[in-house]
Amino acid sequence: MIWSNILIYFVIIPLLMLGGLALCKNIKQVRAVAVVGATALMALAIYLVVEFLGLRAAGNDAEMLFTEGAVMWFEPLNIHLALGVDGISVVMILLSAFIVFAGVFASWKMDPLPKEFFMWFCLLSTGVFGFFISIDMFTMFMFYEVALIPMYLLIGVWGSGNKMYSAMKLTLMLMGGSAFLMLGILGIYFHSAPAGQPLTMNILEIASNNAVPHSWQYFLFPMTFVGFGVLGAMFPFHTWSPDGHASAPTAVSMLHAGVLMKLGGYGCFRIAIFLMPYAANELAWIFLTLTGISVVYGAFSACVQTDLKYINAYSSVSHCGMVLFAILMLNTTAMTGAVLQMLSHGLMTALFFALIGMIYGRTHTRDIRKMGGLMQIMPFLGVGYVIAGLASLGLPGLSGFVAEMTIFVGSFQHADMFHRVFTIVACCSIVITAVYILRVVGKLLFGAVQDEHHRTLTDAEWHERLSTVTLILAVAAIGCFPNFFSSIITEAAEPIMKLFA
Amino acid sequence: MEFTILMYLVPAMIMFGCGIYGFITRKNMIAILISLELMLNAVDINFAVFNRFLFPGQMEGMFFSLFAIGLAAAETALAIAIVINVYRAVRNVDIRQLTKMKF
Amino acid sequence: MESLGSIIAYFIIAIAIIVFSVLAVTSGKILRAATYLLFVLFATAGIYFQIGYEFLGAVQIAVYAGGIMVLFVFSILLTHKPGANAPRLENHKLWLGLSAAVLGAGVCLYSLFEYGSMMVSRMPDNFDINIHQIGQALLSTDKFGYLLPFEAISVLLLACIIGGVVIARKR
Amino acid sequence: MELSYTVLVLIIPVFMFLFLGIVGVKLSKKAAGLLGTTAMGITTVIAYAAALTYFFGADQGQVVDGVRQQLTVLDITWLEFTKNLVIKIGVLLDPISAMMLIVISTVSFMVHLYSLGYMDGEKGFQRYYAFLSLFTFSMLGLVLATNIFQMYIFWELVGVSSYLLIGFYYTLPAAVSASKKAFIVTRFADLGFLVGILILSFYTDTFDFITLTSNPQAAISTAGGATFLGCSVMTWALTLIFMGGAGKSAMFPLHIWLPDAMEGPTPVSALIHAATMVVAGVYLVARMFPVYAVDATALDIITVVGAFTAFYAAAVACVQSDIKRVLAFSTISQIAFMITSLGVASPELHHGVGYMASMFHLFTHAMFKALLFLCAGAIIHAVHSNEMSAMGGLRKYMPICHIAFLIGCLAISGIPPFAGFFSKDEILAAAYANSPLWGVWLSVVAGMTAFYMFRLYYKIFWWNNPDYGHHTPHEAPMTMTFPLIFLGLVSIVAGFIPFGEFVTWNREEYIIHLDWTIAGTSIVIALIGIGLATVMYRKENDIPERLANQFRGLWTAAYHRFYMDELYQFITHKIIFARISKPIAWFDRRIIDGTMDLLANVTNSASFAVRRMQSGSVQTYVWFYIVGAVAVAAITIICLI
Repeated sequence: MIWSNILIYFVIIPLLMLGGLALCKNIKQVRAVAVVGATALMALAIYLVVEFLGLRAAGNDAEMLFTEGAVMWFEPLNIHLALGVDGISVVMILLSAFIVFAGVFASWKMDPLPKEFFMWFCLLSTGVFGFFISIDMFTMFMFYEVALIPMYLLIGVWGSGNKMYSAMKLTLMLMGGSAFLMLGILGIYFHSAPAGQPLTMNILEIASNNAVPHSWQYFLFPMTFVGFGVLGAMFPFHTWSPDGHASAPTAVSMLHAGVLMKLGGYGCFRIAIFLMPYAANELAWIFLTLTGISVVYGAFSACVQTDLKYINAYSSVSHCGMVLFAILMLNTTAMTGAVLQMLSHGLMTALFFALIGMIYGRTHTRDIRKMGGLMQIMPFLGVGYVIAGLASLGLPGLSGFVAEMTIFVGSFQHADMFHRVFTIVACCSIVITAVYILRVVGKLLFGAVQDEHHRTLTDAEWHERLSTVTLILAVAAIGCFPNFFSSIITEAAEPIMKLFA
Repeated sequence: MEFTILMYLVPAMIMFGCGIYGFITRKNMIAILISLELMLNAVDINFAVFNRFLFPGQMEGMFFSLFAIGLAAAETALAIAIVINVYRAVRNVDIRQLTKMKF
Repeated sequence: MESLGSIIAYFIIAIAIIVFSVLAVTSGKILRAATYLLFVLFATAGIYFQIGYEFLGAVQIAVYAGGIMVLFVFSILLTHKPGANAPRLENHKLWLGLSAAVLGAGVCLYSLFEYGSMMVSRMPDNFDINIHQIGQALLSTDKFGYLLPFEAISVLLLACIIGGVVIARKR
Repeated sequence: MELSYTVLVLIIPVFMFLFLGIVGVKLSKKAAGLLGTTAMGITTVIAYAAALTYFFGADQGQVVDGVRQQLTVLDITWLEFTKNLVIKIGVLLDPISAMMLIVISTVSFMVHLYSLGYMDGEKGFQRYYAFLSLFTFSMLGLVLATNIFQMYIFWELVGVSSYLLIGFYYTLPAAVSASKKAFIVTRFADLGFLVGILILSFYTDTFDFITLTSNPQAAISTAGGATFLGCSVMTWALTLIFMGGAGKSAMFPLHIWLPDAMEGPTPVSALIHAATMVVAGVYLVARMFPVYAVDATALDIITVVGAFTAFYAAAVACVQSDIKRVLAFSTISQIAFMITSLGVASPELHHGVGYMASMFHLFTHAMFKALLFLCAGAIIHAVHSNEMSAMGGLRKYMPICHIAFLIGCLAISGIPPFAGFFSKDEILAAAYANSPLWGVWLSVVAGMTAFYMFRLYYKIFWWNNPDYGHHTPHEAPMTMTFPLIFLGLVSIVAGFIPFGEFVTWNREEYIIHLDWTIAGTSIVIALIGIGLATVMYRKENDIPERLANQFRGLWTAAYHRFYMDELYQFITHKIIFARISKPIAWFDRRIIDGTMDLLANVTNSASFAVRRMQSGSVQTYVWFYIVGAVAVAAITIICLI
């Protein structure tokens, strides 16, 4: 019975929240429902981690755990609601829960239409969690779409600036990616089993059958990789990201950069690479080149931007490029690094966007040329911003360092010279990152106060502090105790990367 | 001279052609309705004529015409109600003016 | 060989149909167009009488010429100033209409004459259909009975009446 | 192991950092300062205990067969990359780390104490102490590192502490840009360090110092003579790692951040930018020395870079007018001495004495340079300016400071019996042993050192008596003078430590013999330098002015530090920003994004084009319908024919 599976509740809770919100009468009830739901999700995620580690410690070394209770959805195409998690999904779920929690507090004073905002927000969360818990390709794809669509309204209605354009652009580009993805998934499905056996959508079964013909893999691998790569902001399909993030409201930026972009990396790995190892090995160099460009290119672009959100969006391009880059290295350490980078980037970008949202909410500008000396006026936000910046440029003790170093060391272990040279190219980004981060920090927080009107502004309120502190603690936790996370991930990545050994 | 089926079909055909022409060219809603009636009528004739000439022992064609006449009455009544209503709203029955619900 | 009277009647009917159809769709004055339509309807009824469907012809006159035309005339009078001329046709509209009508008619006529070997068959004589049979058929539930469509039509008419009232009612 | 309490020197400062950082603002300034200083005092005691136990304590396996052992006191797995590549956080005690423990804790404690007076009344006093604790933690972690990656971690952390402390006066644009510059330049160098680590670990499959250094030949043979662009990969790896060290230690051409870093509070300059952090590069090379020793090319590169920097920095120091800048360039020059000394210290020559000399100089330099900086701080505190033109004749107003400064100057110039003499003499001996060229070169630089230091001394304490008005300079408070006195005493006696008994490249004992020909020459050269300075600067006169006019071009170039900053400015702004970043941003907006927008626009105009078909006019639809039906009919007919 599926109800006995703890994973299903990651989808049920957001849906219940959705229902609860629909009944709400005023902002107080809306907040109460959102906080209760987000807290429940976080508690459930932590419980899941504990349970997962317990099972692993007890010697359960199946590739996926919590797989009981698959429900048939659509017989002709053999689509199931099949659940299951491995170490990688578990940490991604934990990440999502954290960001949803922080996101709720970051959008505490959402205006207008708070109820509707939170409803879409819940739907988005449903999609995100559903994606991570599914092991059925089609169900994954469905949840993927569920997560994408609310974005259009969230940006289009609650955004700022050129929001209609951005919302449209974001949705259309991601939908374009989905089209590739759909083709890829169907292609895989129709080659999912050796001749004569029933076809399947279940990822584990497809992987163990390993029946996709090599000639087809050459075609389907780019399809799926690009399809997910669009969401992972792979060069040259990244341009939705700067515009989209710049226009999105705070919590949406957080969730989008923090979790949604991770769906791209996760999908690339879970579907493209896991199911088509042959083509992954053969074609990796093309995408390595593209992602390597992403890494450096995004960082250079960020150097000359003047809008805070644009800077972060380009830095996301760079950091997410690093994720895909590491995935394509096809070894355990780099893969672990990629997942750590997803975690780290998710948390610190969410932190960044939260802080930018709070600053923007006060100064009503995001142009760094018009701000300065904010550290004197809002020390809490300033310190938070500096910490986020330091995490982003890879300060040891915060998450960015751990992730980047794992990626670099892992990538450099590759036997091929080409890969190692590209690793060095990617390493260069740490310097450029320092340049743009310090440039912003210097202009925005330090120096003299640019605009005398800013002197009257106030520092963070309690809900903003809570949101910020939650994320900072998470960032520091990964940074200080990386081996806890790294071992969970490594243990999940190892069996998959055996395909390439 | 004998009456052949063709002799009835050709006028019906012309009536139908006129209906098409009228429907496409007229701008007055009532005129369009009139064109519509012409087309309906042409079809009715065809039903009756085919029945009479090819299956004289049966009555399906005739009944079809019969019901079609009934339907035409209903349709016209409703259409005219709409026309009058539209006229009340915009003081006009010219279809070029009725673009409120376009796009 | 038909009687001369019926031949003359046929030609009058055929010519009336053709001429008044054309006039009904080309006339600039809407009231005249309605009148031409009335003539076409009468002519149609004539065809029904000629081929022996007296009941159908009667219905045609009663419903169409009697009922529908009255509606037309009333609505025209309600919505038009007397004597108003329809605006001149734009050229492209004219060509649009003509092309569709001529093309349609052309294809139909071509196929009528090309495959019309059975089309030239005579009117069968063995024909006796009376009002009694029609009445039986209309209200029977047998194989060739029409009770269901009959009732359906009556419900439809009722719905139409209600609908008409609702739509046209003053708010 | 008994020495495991050493780990406390890491835990106390990091706890202090978190405590002061989080709840510091709630504390009063005095409480925060005293708390920080007390904690630092305890740390110092523990550090001394650990170091002294290591050197002199009862046998705990420190010395086996006359060789001091490297003791891994603690090693916790922090992050596991692969089975062998593991980052551990641990504590490694060996002669150099024990020596560094003493240096860092001493200077740091002095600076903590000194800052109580110097930073009194500053805004953000608590923050200052939090950052100092962070720095102390990072620096101690760096020297105690058991593996190269741990070193890299703390390497980054000291970089950040340095960034935060340089930018302490964050409202001043100069401080902000200086801190930014410091971070980015060292970050760039760290890139080299990181890549070097990657290459090294790829071929040796370990990060661990002991494994690396105990059998460096094995590493070289694993690399199997692999080459890249004509050099062996080991040379690449070692040179890149040295690049990291060169960045932190401000070697030419990565030195440009250090003079600007003087925008930070003066005690910070004394702690970070004179005594401890900037010698991290020297320490790194020393730590890896057995590996460097088998790669002659890498050592040659180190020697050349060090020797050139020593001369360059000394030349620039001769004409600067900001006293902290003079000290900064002097620091660069002195660190370059240490680097050169390591470079010329091949084990075959003279028992690898260069290594010992380098460490010795590191030790003495830390003491007297900290002393000089703290004096400079006291002077700046008194006259509220960094410029020499605002000073003069201060010996009457600040006697303690005067004496302390003089001791520092004598020490750095290499006059016996002050500390600098002994260590510098060993460096010169090592250089002469390697090649007379380096020996003569360094001797000349030593002379220049004596000259510019005494120029500084005379300009501050003699020269003329400007009118200080009612704002008469006065001696600093006790918290500030005590460190001066203490460090002055250390600077006098430190030279007599038999350093060779403690620190040598192979950790065996080595008895220092003074080579009096070299020592004598260097004393003479130093005296010439001092004499020249005395002639030119003791009394106010126009000799310097005339000389400057005589060599106007040279003087201007040196004053502008040979335009290195302008060069960097040009490269970063005109080339990287204007020629790379801007075009990339443009390319992104116009070409990449333009392509996406173009796609959208094409779709849009296409739909506008077909929109006319969906006119909403039923009559047009009917026409299409009829024509379509006719077409179908026509096709059917044609097919039937």
